[in-house]
Amino acid sequence: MDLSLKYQDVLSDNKKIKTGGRLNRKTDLGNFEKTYKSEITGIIELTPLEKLFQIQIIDQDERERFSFKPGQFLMLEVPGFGEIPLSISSSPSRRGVVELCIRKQGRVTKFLHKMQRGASVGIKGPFGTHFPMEKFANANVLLIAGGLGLAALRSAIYYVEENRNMFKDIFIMYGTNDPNQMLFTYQYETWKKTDGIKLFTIVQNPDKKWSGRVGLITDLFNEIVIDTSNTHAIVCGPPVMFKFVCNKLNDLGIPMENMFVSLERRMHCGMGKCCRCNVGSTYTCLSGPVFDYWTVMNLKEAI
Amino acid sequence: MQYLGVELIKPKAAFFDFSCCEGCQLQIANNENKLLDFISLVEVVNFREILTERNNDYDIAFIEGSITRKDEIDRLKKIREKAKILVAFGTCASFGGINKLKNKFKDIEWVKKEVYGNCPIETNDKVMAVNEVVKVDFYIYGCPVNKSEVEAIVQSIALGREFRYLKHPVCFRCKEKQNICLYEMGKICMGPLTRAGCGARCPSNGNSCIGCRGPAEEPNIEFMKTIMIKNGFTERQIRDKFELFSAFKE
Amino acid sequence: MHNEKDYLTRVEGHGTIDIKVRNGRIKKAEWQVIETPRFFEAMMVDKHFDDVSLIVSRICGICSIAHSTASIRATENAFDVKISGKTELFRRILMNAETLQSHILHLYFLALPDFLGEGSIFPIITKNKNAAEIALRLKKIANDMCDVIGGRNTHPMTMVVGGFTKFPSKESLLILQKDLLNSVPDLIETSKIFMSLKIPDFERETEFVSLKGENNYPWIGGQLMSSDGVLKPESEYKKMTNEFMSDWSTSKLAKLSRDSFAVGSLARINNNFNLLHPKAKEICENFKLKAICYNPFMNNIAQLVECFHAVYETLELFEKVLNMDLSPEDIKIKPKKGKGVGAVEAPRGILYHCNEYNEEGRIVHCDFIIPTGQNHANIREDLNKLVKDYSKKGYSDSEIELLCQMLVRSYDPCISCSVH
Amino acid sequence: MIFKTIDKKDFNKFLEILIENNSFFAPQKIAKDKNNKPIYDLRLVNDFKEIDFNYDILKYPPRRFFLPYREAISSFEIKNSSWQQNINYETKVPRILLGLHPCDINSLNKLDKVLMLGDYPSPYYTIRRKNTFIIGMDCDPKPFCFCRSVGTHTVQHGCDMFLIDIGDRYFIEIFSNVAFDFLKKVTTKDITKKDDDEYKRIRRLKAEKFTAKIDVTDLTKILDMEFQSDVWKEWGDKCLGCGSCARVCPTCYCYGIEEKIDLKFQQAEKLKILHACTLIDFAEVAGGFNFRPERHIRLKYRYYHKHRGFVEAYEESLCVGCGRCGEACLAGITVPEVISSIRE
Ligand SMILES: Cc1cc2nc3c(=O)[nH]c(=O)nc-3n(C[C@H](O)[C@H](O)[C@H](O)COP(=O)(O)OP(=O)(O)OC[C@H]3O[C@@H](n4cnc5c(N)ncnc54)[C@H](O)[C@@H]3O)c2cc1C
Ligand code: SF4
Ligand code: SF4
Ligand code: SF4
Repeated sequence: MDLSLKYQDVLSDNKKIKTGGRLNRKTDLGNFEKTYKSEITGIIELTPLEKLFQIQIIDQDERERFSFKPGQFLMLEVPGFGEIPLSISSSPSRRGVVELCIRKQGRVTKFLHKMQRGASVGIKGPFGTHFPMEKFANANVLLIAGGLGLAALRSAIYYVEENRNMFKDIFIMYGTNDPNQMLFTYQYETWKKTDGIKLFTIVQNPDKKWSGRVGLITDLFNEIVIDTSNTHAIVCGPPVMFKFVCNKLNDLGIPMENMFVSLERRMHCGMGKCCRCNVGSTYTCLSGPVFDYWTVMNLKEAI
Repeated sequence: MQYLGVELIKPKAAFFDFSCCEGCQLQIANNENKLLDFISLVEVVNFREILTERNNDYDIAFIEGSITRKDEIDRLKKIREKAKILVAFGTCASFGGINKLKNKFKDIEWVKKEVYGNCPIETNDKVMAVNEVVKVDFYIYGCPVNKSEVEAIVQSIALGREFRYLKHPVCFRCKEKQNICLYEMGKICMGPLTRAGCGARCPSNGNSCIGCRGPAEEPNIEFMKTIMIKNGFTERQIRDKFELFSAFKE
Repeated sequence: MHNEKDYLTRVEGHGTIDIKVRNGRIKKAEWQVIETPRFFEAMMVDKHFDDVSLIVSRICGICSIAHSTASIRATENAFDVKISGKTELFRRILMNAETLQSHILHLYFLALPDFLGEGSIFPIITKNKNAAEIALRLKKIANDMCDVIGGRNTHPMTMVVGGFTKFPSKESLLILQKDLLNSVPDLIETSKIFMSLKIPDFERETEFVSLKGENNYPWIGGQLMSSDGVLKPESEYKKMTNEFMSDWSTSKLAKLSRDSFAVGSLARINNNFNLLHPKAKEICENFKLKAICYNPFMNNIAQLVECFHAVYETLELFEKVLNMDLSPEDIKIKPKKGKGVGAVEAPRGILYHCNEYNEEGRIVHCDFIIPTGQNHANIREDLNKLVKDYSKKGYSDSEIELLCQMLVRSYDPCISCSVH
Repeated sequence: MIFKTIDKKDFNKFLEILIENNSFFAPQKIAKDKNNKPIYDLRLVNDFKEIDFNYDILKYPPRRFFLPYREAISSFEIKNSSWQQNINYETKVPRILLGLHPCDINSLNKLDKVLMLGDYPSPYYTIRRKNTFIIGMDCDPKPFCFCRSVGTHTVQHGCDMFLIDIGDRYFIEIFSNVAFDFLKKVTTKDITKKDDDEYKRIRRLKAEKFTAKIDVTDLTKILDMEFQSDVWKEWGDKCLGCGSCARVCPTCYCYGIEEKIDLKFQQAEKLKILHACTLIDFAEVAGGFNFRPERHIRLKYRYYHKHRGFVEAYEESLCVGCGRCGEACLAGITVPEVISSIRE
């Protein structure tokens, strides 16, 4: 008598169920671990600690299918070193190329800073929630960043630039500790030129060359006049910063539901499997990284 | 050599032995499968146990053994001056190791007499770990060191990346191997306090972890002692385990 | 004064050959042992018997299994513990494995470079990759055996007083058995390599001390014998060693019927020639090695012979253990006041551990006598004669210096061990 | 559901055939503890005689058959500044597991929700899960079992067949078509009124035997209220940060990734290693910042994930009440005690 189990080919069954060609990691088993092989096409040194990497997916088909929304992140793989979450810094409308602003910190990032143009890395994604730009239509928008937070905010800036007519007044506020930590300084002029975008920068510890504002980012609120009844805000930066900024905004009359922040936690997968990114017990990678501030207030451990 | 287009470093390495059993050096010769690859990672310029030529130009000095005599102190200081990176290689170098058991005796004259009778012999009163004499840049724990860990560490140097130790205790790995906990078998074990990275070798072979790799990050020593006592072990037995490699501060 | 550059290389531990030159000619070469003492005998006082073998194994990284085995045997003798046949077989396998690993290390890494005029194994790796690979393969199988049975190739932890904490699985033993069988051609190749080398011509009559085998080649326990006809029980080891100190050595020295004696592979073979495995005897014939051989350089060949013996004996032992139930045994030890001696044949010669315990099973006093310690005096005498003989033959100073080094190395001294 | 009964003699024969034709794991005696009490776990069976039906609890959870402690999830071949990724999702399958208790089967159902049924299903898990045939067995509650409190003491789905010992026969609950087809090859009987009564009697008996329990009423809210409670600090002082609890837990699935390069710099391997939230580096990020720097905070998080976060997401807790973590914890930290200390 033969009672042997038959092997069930789960992978091809899964493929058969799919209709149409569009592959998706969210439902397609076979794509789970696949990382899109990409080439570093350009490297721009922003500060001694941060570099901007331009990265292009090599396979044309994969490249065309790749699209993202502002605030989303991807997982960047450097074989042998690790896979790390990074916010996408470039414009969502620019197809095929992503820009990542990367700070030299640990294993993967230090090696990345040594890598040259032409080398290959892998990307998975995009993952996570995004800044709900559509919701901001016909409203004032505050884009507030501290330090490296500008990396995540930059794609939202591109979005408002490119869809200027969708929004009312737009304010960009950016603060760092030192003037030499300022990122993307070469773009400030272009931003300012876009009709009605107001840019404010501020530093805590000015050097001799600095002629701009000095102080904390919250000081900037003394300078702006907005109709808080119709304003949305995005706040990116270290937790201490967005805690202060959001409370200030709330005092000014903006509901917490209209403020959006991006949280950072340790991550190993981006797909809600490794559990390392839990805030309290909510996945940052699935329910975040973009949360409205009301949700954050209700999360234990978030700030 | 290159990795993903990034040029790698090939450091010159020198091995020096002080008072010890030289078992750690032996581990390097012991990883037969990978030995040839390993020695292509570094240029070995000084390795007394298997090499005659000596070259005093080196980047990394691996110091094996603990320091017990005046001339050893001088020799170590000279090495420190030359080396860019000084590595304490093994438990003896990192903590003093087994050799430090000698320090528990207050009367050094009695010690000499116990071993050498009335013959004169030169020794320092105290056995020291390497960092009690010179600055140490990196530690490789283990009695003996774990070969694959040594390889990973040297490879990290070549890649120019920092090596990170596991921070958790041995138990975590022991459970992964699905061992039956030694406490359940009525034996004492240092696993809950000792730094993992050895693959839980001793408990997996049915013998207690003796803590040769020193403490894990933030070990809960205080409560572990309470647990040991609750499991029926005496203060004396507990001290035996804690002092074996002089790696745990009590 | 102890200078770095003085140390003899490619030996385990620190020793120097002090060369006395008069009128531009080598007059005398003196063996000196300058290793720093670690005082193990003192450290052991008050230690519980559970920890004793783990501590003494740290006397030496190369022969840690021999130290553990001797120590455990001493403790078992002190407590009157009987061990099972299975334990006995596995301990023998481990001793064979350690002998193989240590001898291969010595033959290829430490001795061979001398014969080929190289400074280390590294140039041999590039010039004669085949030899290097053979060496690594043979070492690997020996280390694998120690790993699987002892739990680790250095400082084993499965061996405890009364038996083993864990026996290896049948699957892992079968893999080892297969690897071991496959290593025979490598051994034969090794013997060809050594056949092609010129062993220096030198003899000095001396006394050889070892264990006396009864039915098997001796590894663990039994009577103590010398080639001058002394025979003593294990417990009277002190009468075999008569330890003394001298100003040229931090290690203790030994003597018996003469001023010095030799232990090690050559001593074992000289004293137990008939107990060698037939395959090992064949190798003796090839190299014209007959008992009693007085050429210390032939110790290298004696080691090679023992490698053959180790492999063939282990294969036979594997047949036996594979037919046994390998589940762990219950080990219950009752300590008692008393003293016990354990003598084993470490790769470098006979090793004694003597442990004296109190009622709680803690050490009151102990004593370890290391093979190299017993050899030091003999090495010194040999060097003396070697310089005289070869000066007479008209050899140059540098040639004599190299021969002196080779002579010391052929004893495969384990100096840190001798100055424990 | 389809029920049958089978004579033990026939069932044993059935097993013999299964063992012969498949890779088959069943409870075996693996060691004895200091009181000479045997310890059991699943091991590969080559011969029917090796199975020990007297087992009480499986020492380690069957999770490892689906979610191994460590596995290589992909590898890279490095060529100059480029590389090629190789992924192999297939693993040693199919296989049969015998003797899983309800808690263990329910633990797999919970894992299914995260790893197979939600977004981004894991192929590694799914393939193993779909290719493992599970024969569950009823159990006798031990003093540390509190599965009844979390509703995992019975099986609704998640295995192929489930056995209840009713004297000289087994009462079989058949869950899968494969099991149904297999059983066609041996003699089984339809259930009778008598079997029915016996089944109910045994259920009742079992329900009375539970001694350990936790009260889950409004637990999510109570946990939120007690977030800053000093009770956590007290438990944290005891916790050794060893992660043994997560190692023996049938539902823990957190992991870390470690990448390795071979000594020739030609191959890189990506290893997935199950982690534990009580370990010091669980939430540590680049630069050394640690989101959960203290032991009590990490231990607290373990309870928040299991008894609050998971409940919020799936309306059930991530604990099946098997009590293994409490048994494995040298510090004696058990779920019932922690939960009741929070409720007080
Ligand atoms: C949603 C999100 C967006 C991010 N965007 C950016 C960005 O645009 N630019 C930028 O420079 N950095 C960003 N970070 C932080 C970045 O991920 C870490 O700096 C990076 O993981 C450090 O990796 P490492 O290997 O160099 O450091 P190591 O300290 O060596 O880290 C080892 C591993 O730990 C994990 N890890 C360590 N730190 C973090 C961290 N802060 N966040 C998540 N995982 C971590 C990773 O898996 C990493 O591989 C972002 C993090 C998150 C969660
Ligand atoms: S045996 Fe030791 S290392 Fe293993 S779990 Fe128990 S205490 Fe921890
Ligand atoms: S709760 Fe217990 S088992 Fe878990 S980490 Fe703490 S001490 Fe270890
Ligand atoms: S938390 Fe503890 S009791 Fe709950 S499922 Fe995990 S191990 Fe079992």
